[in-house]
Amino acid sequence: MKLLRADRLADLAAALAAQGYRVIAPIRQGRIVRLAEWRPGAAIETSGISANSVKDFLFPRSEIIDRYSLNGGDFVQQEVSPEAIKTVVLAVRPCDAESVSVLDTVFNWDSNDVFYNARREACTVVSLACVRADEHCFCTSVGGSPESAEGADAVLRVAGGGDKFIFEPLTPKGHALAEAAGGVLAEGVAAADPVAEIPRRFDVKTVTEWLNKNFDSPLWQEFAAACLGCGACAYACPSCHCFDMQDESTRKESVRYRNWDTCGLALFTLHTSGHNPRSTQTARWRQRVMHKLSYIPQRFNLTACMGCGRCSRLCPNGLGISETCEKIAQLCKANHEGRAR
Amino acid sequence: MKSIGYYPGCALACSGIELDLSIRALSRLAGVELREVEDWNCCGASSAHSTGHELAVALPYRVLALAEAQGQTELLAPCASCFSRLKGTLVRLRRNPEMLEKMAGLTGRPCRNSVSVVNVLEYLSRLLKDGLADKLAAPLKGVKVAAYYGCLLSRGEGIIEGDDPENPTGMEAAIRAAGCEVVPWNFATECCGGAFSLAKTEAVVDLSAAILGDAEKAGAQMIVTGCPMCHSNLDMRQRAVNAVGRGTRPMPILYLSELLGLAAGIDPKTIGLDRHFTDAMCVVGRSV
Amino acid sequence: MEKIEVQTEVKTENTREAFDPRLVAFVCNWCTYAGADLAGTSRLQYAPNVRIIKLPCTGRIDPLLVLKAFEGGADAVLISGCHPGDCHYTSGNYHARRRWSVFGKLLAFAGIGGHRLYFSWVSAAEGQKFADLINSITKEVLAAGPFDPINPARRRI
Amino acid sequence: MSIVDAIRADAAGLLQTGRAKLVLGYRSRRGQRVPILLTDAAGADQLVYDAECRQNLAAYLRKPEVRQHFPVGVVAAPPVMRSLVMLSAESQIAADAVTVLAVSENEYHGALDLAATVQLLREKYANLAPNEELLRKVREVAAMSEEERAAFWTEQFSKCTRCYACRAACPGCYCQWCVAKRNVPQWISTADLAHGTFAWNITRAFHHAGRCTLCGACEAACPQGLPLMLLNACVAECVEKEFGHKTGYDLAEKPLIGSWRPDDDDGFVR
Amino acid sequence: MARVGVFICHCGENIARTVDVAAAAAAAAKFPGVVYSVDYKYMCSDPGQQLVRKAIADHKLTGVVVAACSPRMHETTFRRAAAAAGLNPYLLEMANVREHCAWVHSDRAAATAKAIDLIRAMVEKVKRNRALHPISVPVEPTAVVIGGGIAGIQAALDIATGGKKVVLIEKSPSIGGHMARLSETFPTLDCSQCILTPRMVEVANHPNITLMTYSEVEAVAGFVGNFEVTVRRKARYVDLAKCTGCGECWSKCPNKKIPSEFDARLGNRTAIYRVSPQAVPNQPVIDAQRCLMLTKGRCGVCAKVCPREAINFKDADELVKVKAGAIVLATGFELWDHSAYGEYGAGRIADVIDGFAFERLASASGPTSGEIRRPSDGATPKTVVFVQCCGSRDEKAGRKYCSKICCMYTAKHAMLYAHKVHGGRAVVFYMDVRAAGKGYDEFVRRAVEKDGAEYIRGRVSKIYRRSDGKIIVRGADTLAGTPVTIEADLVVLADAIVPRTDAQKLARMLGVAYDADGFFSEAHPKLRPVETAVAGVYLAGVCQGPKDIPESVAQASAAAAKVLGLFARPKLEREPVIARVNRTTCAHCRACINACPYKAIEDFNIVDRSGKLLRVVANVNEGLCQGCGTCVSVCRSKSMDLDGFTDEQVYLQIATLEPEESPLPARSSP
Repeated sequence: MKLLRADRLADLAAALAAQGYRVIAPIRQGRIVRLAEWRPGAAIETSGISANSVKDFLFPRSEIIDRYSLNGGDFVQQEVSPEAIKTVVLAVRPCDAESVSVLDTVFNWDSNDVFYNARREACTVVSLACVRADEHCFCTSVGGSPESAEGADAVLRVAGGGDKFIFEPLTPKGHALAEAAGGVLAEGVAAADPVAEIPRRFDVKTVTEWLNKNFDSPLWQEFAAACLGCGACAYACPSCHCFDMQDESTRKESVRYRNWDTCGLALFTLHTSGHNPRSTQTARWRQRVMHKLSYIPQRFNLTACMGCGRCSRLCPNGLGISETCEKIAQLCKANHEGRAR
Repeated sequence: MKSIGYYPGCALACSGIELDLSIRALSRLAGVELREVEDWNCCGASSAHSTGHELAVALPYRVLALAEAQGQTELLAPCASCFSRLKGTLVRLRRNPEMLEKMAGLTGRPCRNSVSVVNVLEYLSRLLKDGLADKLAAPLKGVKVAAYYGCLLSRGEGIIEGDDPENPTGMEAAIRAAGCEVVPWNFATECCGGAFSLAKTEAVVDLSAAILGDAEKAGAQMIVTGCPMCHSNLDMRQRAVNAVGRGTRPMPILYLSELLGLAAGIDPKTIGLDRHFTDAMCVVGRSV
Repeated sequence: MEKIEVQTEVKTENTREAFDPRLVAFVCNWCTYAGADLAGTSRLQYAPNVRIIKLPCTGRIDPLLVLKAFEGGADAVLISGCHPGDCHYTSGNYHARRRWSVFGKLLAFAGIGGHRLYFSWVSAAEGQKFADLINSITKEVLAAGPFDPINPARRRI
Repeated sequence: MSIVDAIRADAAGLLQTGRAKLVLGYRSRRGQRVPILLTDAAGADQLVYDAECRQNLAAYLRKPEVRQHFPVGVVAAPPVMRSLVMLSAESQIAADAVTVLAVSENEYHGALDLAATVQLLREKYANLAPNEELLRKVREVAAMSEEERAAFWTEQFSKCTRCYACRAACPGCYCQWCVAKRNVPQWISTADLAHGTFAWNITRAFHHAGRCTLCGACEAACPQGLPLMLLNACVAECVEKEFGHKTGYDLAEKPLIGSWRPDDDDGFVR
Repeated sequence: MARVGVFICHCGENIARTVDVAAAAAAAAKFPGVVYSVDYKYMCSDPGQQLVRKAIADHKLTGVVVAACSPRMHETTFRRAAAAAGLNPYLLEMANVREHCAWVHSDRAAATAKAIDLIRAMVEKVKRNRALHPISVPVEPTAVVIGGGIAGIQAALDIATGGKKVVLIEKSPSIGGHMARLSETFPTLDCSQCILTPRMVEVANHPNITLMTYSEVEAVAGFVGNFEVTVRRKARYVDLAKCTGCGECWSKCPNKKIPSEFDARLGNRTAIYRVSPQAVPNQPVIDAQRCLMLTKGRCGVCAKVCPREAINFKDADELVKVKAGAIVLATGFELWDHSAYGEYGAGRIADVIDGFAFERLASASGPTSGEIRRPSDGATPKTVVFVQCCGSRDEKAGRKYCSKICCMYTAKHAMLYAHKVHGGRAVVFYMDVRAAGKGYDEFVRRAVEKDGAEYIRGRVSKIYRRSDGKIIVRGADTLAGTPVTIEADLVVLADAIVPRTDAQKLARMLGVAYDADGFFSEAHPKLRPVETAVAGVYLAGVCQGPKDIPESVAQASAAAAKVLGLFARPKLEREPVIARVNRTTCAHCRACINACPYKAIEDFNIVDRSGKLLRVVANVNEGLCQGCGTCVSVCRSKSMDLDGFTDEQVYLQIATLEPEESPLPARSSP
């Protein structure tokens, strides 16, 4: 089996960079850790979870999807080739790796999104199993686990009480990576350390059932009370994938961006008429929860929440998918007991 | 006001000693400690600025610096001339920081120019406000007084604050508080001849005569002033005025502090009322 | 026509060698625009780098206009109107002055100041002042060099 | 009685007497301090208060779901009190719409109406201690060369994802139609590329000139850790230095941008 | 899709010399949206305009850009041409390629490039221009004149004679103002009342003039053409309809020792009184502070003696609303109170008087029937000292300005004194003698040479009363360089002219600006000297700055002419460049309301059908808005926009100024 000394993670990055990979890894920037391009000398953070997710590199915040140039009076469409830079995303959390499968699905269910697929094709994901978790983690509640390998091309597992990693290639991409890593990875044997204990906060099935039945529940008012309507949770969410298109032009040319957008923002569903079908933050928060745990499950039979807990972690107002789900779960429990009696 | 810095200057040790005595007496009565600036020097008065500009600033500056260094925030300069030199310097330096630096170098004493300078009128009216007024039994009830300011206690932009230089009224409240009556007259701010007392006596005599004359015509029984120079000119020159035939009946010239002292029932001698050239004891019905 | 296009191509190439500053001027209709007219009628020569955008009053000049100009690659922006007290609308320029005092400091703090953002009062009588102003600004900007690529507001390529 | 007990008692009182139909306060969640919106006096014992309470609860007053519960009580530290006064001066809330549960780190001043709040601010909090650390950072940036500053901010803004958490967290950002939403014309590019993020962050800072109370909620809310307070502090400092303007001490306060004095700073004009 | 026409003018050689106009036209032809582009020798000539008109018709142009001289020169010309061709004039813009380009540059290539940029910017702008239509405001053809002095009287008479209605509002019980108090007037020495009284009577009798004396303006609302002035009619306690002015009442009034304001307190009046024998209206008024009946509730003699029962002690103030299209401010002046000068006796010396007091002494109808007697003892002064610039041109006293008329009336006083007191000595202290004006200097010379007034150039440093009653005046003769002391019997101070103390209150009501000294500010010091910056408000007389009678009268007539000009048309056409609010997006922060220099923005309540208040937003009053656009920039949500200079128009202008090859981002983030 392939081993990597814990203190040689950066060397792995260097080796891959040398092989022409753009290496993305969790790196501390000021008071937060972000997934960013690794540069020689930068330390890779293996504890905690990054503020942004793998999504940023498969489906960027702003992406140019069309381009026109002005020829005399009329516009001529230009060829826009998707940017497919050979990239490895190193030491991301299993929940992040899992999220990739959700993105794969939504960007390919009706038509195949060339931009997404090109980036995806060129991207290798190496996850790092969690030996520690914080109070916001809840992957186990949504069918994930701290050691899940889903969506990853290779997994790193902490071993030897944290002094080394086991490098486990899972896909051709993963193996290719191992090749590229070369000498940094040593052959050897080691037993993986126990992974983090993450309590189950709620049963996602129950929650989904409740959601399917309770679009009009008055409780949404209470669930969403503290929401001030920014896009922080959606933009940090590894699986949120809504976008909006905007054109920008100069004297000579014009481009069309695909920008992230979110149901959390009032403008999202605003009609030209001035009418807004989701006129309140309550309706918007409901949409967000419903989309993840009712609509997507119904359509694709998968849960669109990975339980990474980013929303809870960074929401200044204490909202989060888990908070809402826990409330719903308790509610169901109460009702159930009610009926039992 | 528990205590205040005190700068007597030269006059208060000699020609203007009554001012010193009466202020100390009143302060004692009012429970205010006068903390004399240690190692004070001459303010430069009328001679320094005719000698050299920087000297004229440096002398008062040193006094201010000392006061500041000795932890004083307010400095009482009873002598009108000292006051105008000190306050004048203070104001000038406030407007001209470079000068402040220069002075620090010149005297070797840095100074933030933080001390404020108080003149005798301001000081006395504060004493009155702070309770002295209640201690005044008015033995001088109804006495007609001409309030005489002269130049240094009425003029100087930024130096004299809160009073009309052309028509000052700063003294009147205090005089009334002493139970006296203020008579309207014309020469409250006329020049007494000031520092020419010895150099150009005839001028002083002429000017003083006019002041004394107008005061008498206005029906004043005494002239009250705050300035040692005015005092000495008006008090000392009455004989000379008589000599040139412009005499009036003897006109007692009192410091405002003396007047208040009397009103407060302090023994006339303690405040130096018996030290005047022109009999002043008469105002308390006695004579030297 | 060809000639011209060649000209513009060359002119707008912002390399230090052939640097031709682009100066956008937002001016009020009643004083500075008229001042610029006077410069014209007096045939005062000044650098051809300025492009004037006329607004009724400096009061109308929204900070967003300035950001937009920098976004589009202006090397410097000038805002000019009536002298205090002369505003055709009595106080538009006073409003502007306060606005710019704050916005100018903010922009400077964000990296746009010094030789990039200029404010002036030019009256309808000050044709000479206008000409001199444009010349001195152009000179300063020439010395400072192209704002690209450091211009933080610039649309990046 | 401890500060927290006092707040709980007053909150419950307000709700019971109907002086408030809703109380905005803070609760504790997984070690964090987060807002809580109480409509029932029974919940008052969840209320907490300490230095960790960073959200500016005045921001909630723009929410229709909250406005329908006017009058409301708001747990407010001095910066939040000032925001409330600012909102009233800008006619966003009626004088009788809020009762202020005025609190500071070490003192609770009771449930006050806005007028009393102004009184309190003027008497006790006229000069809030400046955040030395912040000012030091401002100096640092100001001391950089222009190129360094430009580079510094380009780097900082490059992290901005335009999620508008800063806007949502700020009580001053009550415009239903934020300039960032405007697209005819598109003043501020919606992409998260340099020009859009610069225009947005600078415009945000400028729009709070004379309105920002330096509560810090925007920076605390930013998921990308942008140093937004540097910009706010730069503006606030200029505003106070040049115009002696301090936000939120006067219910009849005139907007700083939108008023003028003939003797305003003229030094920067050629 | 826009169809823009571009017309580039050679202006003979003026533009063509430095700008390659053909190249510019060719370049413009390539701009998106441009369907027609041409250059021509003289675009402003008839054939040139014809070219524009024809192209508009032939090419169905939706917008026109004329690249020529400054719009200040020919915008109107070309907009008329466009209108003639059926195109809304506001769909035409001018690119200033002469003043801003051809005339200021020599490098032909650079100038041409710039010209093309300027044209491109205007093409982009004009594409977004909206058809605008002049705003017409109905005009109420009634003028309110505030102030019944000579200026107000003149303005009122001129407007009334022009056939329009006038409401003349006067604070005091009679019109006539200060001029009615003068004895004779310089430089002709004709009797003031003889020339003024007929005018006062004419005002009273004029069918077009409504006279409101003893009345004050309480509030002003509205805008040019449509003002609403609220006037407080103070209780007069005398029914003017019944009163015949017989005089029974005041001859019987027991309270006879009230110093008369009209006579500068040198004479007395009763509690029920007539301002002067020539008062208009010539009916009395009761001084409520002094009347025993009104203060103590007993007396009522006047009521008893009045044969017409005109006295009404129950009378009360009433508020009257007047609709007017224009307002003329003629509030006049006051004399500065010299008691602030301690060195001049602080106003305590009876025989130190001001100019008006002397006028009353010299006036045949005055308290001394024209004999010069000093107030203290009624003695005839043998020596009179006149002091000019008392409070004027004195920074310490807070007035740097020259009161302008003092030199002349002091000379007149000296002259009158010489005529009335033979062998008297008149001494005049002056800084400069400013006698510019027809016959003015001759007049002063006469005072000196014929009537022997002694002119001493210098300031007076002290004035006091010696115990023997002499007034001692101490000063300097700066020409001789010697101090002067004069033993006078009477001193006349030429006190500075200052605006009415309540003038600023009125100015604020109207939004009229006033200068540092409190005089009303004219719209332009040279070209609009009788207008204020507020449309429909005009100035007459000293309220705008010190003036003598003929100047006041001239300005009054000028103001009247302006008013008549405004009233000539039933409706008022205004440039449609005004601000508009987007009510959907307005957040009602009221920044614009506070910023608007014209108070043109107000709250607007949006209500539902049932009248329930939904939201409050800002609203622009089209009549008041002057189109500066300050509101647009203070609006954070961009809910305010300015027709003719909309955000979109300016935005596109700026966009066109980018370097041609300025690219858009090629790469996505990150």
